[in-house]
Amino acid sequence: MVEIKTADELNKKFLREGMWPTIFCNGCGHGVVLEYTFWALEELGWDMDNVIFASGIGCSSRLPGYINADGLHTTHGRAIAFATGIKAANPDFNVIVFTGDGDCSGIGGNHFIHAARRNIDITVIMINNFIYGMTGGQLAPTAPLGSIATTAPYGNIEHPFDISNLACALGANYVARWGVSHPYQPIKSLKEGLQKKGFSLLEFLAPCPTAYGRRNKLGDIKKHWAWYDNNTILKEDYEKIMKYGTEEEKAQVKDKIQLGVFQDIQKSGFFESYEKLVNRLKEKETKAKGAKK
Amino acid sequence: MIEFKDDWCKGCNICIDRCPVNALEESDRLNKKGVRPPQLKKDNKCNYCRLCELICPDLAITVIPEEIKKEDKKTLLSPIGGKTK
Amino acid sequence: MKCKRDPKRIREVLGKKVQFILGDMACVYGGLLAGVSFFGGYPITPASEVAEGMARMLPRVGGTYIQMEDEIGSIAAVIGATWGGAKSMTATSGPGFSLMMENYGFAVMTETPCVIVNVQRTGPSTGQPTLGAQGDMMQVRWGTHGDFEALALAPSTVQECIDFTVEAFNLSEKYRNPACVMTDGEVGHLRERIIIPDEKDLKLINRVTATIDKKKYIPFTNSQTRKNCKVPDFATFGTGYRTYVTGLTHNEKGFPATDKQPDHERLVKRITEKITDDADKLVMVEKINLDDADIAFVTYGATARPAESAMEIARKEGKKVGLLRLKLVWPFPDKLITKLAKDVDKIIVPEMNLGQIVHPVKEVACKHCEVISAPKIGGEMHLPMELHKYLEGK
Amino acid sequence: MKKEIRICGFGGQGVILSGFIIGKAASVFMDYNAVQSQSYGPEARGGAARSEIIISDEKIGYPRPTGVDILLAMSQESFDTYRKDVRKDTIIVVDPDLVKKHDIGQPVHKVHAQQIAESLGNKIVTNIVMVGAFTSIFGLLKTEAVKESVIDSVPKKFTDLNIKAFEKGLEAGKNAVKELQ
Repeated sequence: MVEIKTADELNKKFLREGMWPTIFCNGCGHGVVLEYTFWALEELGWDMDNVIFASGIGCSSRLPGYINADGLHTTHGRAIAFATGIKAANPDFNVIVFTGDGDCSGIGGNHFIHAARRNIDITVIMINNFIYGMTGGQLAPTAPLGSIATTAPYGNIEHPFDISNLACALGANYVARWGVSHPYQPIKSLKEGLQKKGFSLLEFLAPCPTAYGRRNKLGDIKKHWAWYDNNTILKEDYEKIMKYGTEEEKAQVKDKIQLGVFQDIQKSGFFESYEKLVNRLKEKETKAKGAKK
Repeated sequence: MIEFKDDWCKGCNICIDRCPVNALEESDRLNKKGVRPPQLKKDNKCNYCRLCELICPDLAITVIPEEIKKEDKKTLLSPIGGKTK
Repeated sequence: MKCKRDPKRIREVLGKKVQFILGDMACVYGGLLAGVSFFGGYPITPASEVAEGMARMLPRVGGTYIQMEDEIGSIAAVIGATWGGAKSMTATSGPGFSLMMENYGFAVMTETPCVIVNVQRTGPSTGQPTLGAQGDMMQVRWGTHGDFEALALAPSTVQECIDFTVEAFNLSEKYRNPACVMTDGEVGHLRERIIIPDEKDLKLINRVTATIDKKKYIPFTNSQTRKNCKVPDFATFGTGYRTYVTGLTHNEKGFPATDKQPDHERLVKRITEKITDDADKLVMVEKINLDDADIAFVTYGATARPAESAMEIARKEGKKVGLLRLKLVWPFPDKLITKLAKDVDKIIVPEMNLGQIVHPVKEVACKHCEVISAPKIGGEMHLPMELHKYLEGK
Repeated sequence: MKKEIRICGFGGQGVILSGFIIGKAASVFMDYNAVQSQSYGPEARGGAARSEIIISDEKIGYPRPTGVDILLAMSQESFDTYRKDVRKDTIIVVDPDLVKKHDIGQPVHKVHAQQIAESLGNKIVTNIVMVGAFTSIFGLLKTEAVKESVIDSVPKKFTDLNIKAFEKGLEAGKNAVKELQ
């Protein structure tokens, strides 16, 4: 296989003909996540006939439409449940779910929780832009306190959902959160998550200049992208500062969103366990037959 | 060199903003969306770090280091605004 | 598809040919005989025994059972599994069926074959969980939003729970539309003798999969391999066709075409017409004593049993009473009922609800004869003598 | 011919299983049609449980009993609840240790099912003793067919115990009939 070196070649391989450019707004982070995913898949060298994408409703959920692969664009919040079925029908598939913060942690929260708990062998790429973008900027469960949305015109009073933290608590095998402005760590992390057996979650903080930015004094794309740099911190740095830093330094990073790999464990995935169960039943039956004879 | 697919560009200028050596600028060209896609400055220190290529939300930038010969192939993907043919 | 149907193994797991089993369990047997390899479900009375049976038997025939987090997830996983190449089903009852409506519509729109066993109970809401009723006969037809056609069978006996589950799979695979087995708490919790059909007597229909050249394949259009067939060929995920499947209005290639009126009309007309075109061929009824009947019961499911008893009592008294039992309730046999209405003076429609199927009967019959609804609610079947009273006029 | 059988007791006594065995004996091991239905839900666990079987040589339409030809009761509460529609000619069988107040002005067959089961070492087979008693008292089903059905329906480990219980039940049934004569 010829190794792909440029974005042009990458696009020719992974994009569905005639679909690009995207419907995404100017300055939106979704396309970046898609490209990172392409690079990760390219480096893994997987047969794209065996990579199946599923998505729900929302901006993120339009992504499979741009990918030259089998894709199931489903109902709002249900993509993970659909993906569970796809994987069950053929555990050889690599199943990737693109979802958004509203889709995954709002309407689809329960499906997310249980797929993570069951350790279903799929990769969920959740693009978190703090808002319901496609429907025009309504309040999302991940929206920071005080942020403005069409349905929170006086500022959000609900505490935001930390979905990565939740996934860790549920015992997902791989959990990581990244931004979109620095490519190399996320691509490496995507590779790890995709290869991981069991449930992996990759959360991406992605700017939404139109629905979120304009209402939250971040309408300027550059300013919006810079907000993420100023308000995030690598998990390792955060921990170090919290341990060794001065009070002033601690106060500075206290409210920043941490990025990095939060969990990387090797619990057996659902389908691994299911196979073991099937084999156990087989053995038992063979033994019983032997005893009869 | 850097190749820009003009009609894929939506004009966010993130590439210009993020270039570590400040090698990009808005061009004079107008694409069919009415935005000015970026271009390399005449005088630039581009070191082919590929950051612009990787963070372009619309996959419109391709960085081709001088040592790689560019194949003169047209992309299969036709830019028609996210709609099907 | 990973799991291949192994007839010998299925029979080994099902056991003896003649058994005395629950109606719910019979749906499990029917599913296994049809070759189901994925079941996603959520416990609900009175349908839980279907899930329990599947949990016990599916791993032994190489299939996968997952207890999902709710009914929405169940039907979602079922649809996903179908695209992954499985024959898949779920089972539920009224409240769960209500939750499934969203993705029931998704299955219609994306032309995904799958089977829902609905062991009906009553409502509104949680109603009477342990008791049977025929609460969802209209929900299955009209419950999800938009225009669609339903495929719904109603078994009256435990044996029919097997036969109709197999038939539901056949219809579903043939038309690429979800099909429902509309049984109820009465039949579901009844034990009767069943005879497992021999392999040679099982006529299984499987979806026609895409074989055409990958560049020429069009996923959502008339079949490319069969003439005059509005059912598209199915490209299982992983077979290289790179299909995009969406619940949005899509063009023939499968891509969203949400703002285009002609695309929507073309799509929705095709997915309804593929069934309505065949409606006359699809009639499945049982006719008893109709040749000389003045009064006819039009009935289905559990209610057909007391109706038949009432008819027998009346016949012994010399009354000319007949019975038409709908095995396939949807699509509704319009022409047949119209003809019946011309032949009889009165049609009585007994149902375990306040009147659902009586409406389509009235729609086609009321010009020609009197149509009376004979409802009974509260979780009890009609007593034969209760139905007998309708023969006299109220 | 159509016969309607009702078995009742408290939850956990195996009322449903006995109905299942009788229905299976009639329809799988003999040529009758049979349907068995049961009370379901909370009442089947704590309170009075009920299992009903219809046996007929014709097709069975309405699947619930409209009368009761034989009533078997294994608890006072269930006896009081489910004896309301017995006719004068209904055959009644009770375990007199469990249904102490059974004097209702018509003959009652007394089978000490639980005592017999305990003498066999396990109270759990009380229901099978009742099935045996039913077989000899009612006389509709062949002993062999019911026995086959018992063997087919209980866990393999306990086959012997259940056969013993069944046979003791047969005998107890015969004795109960004699007592009434």
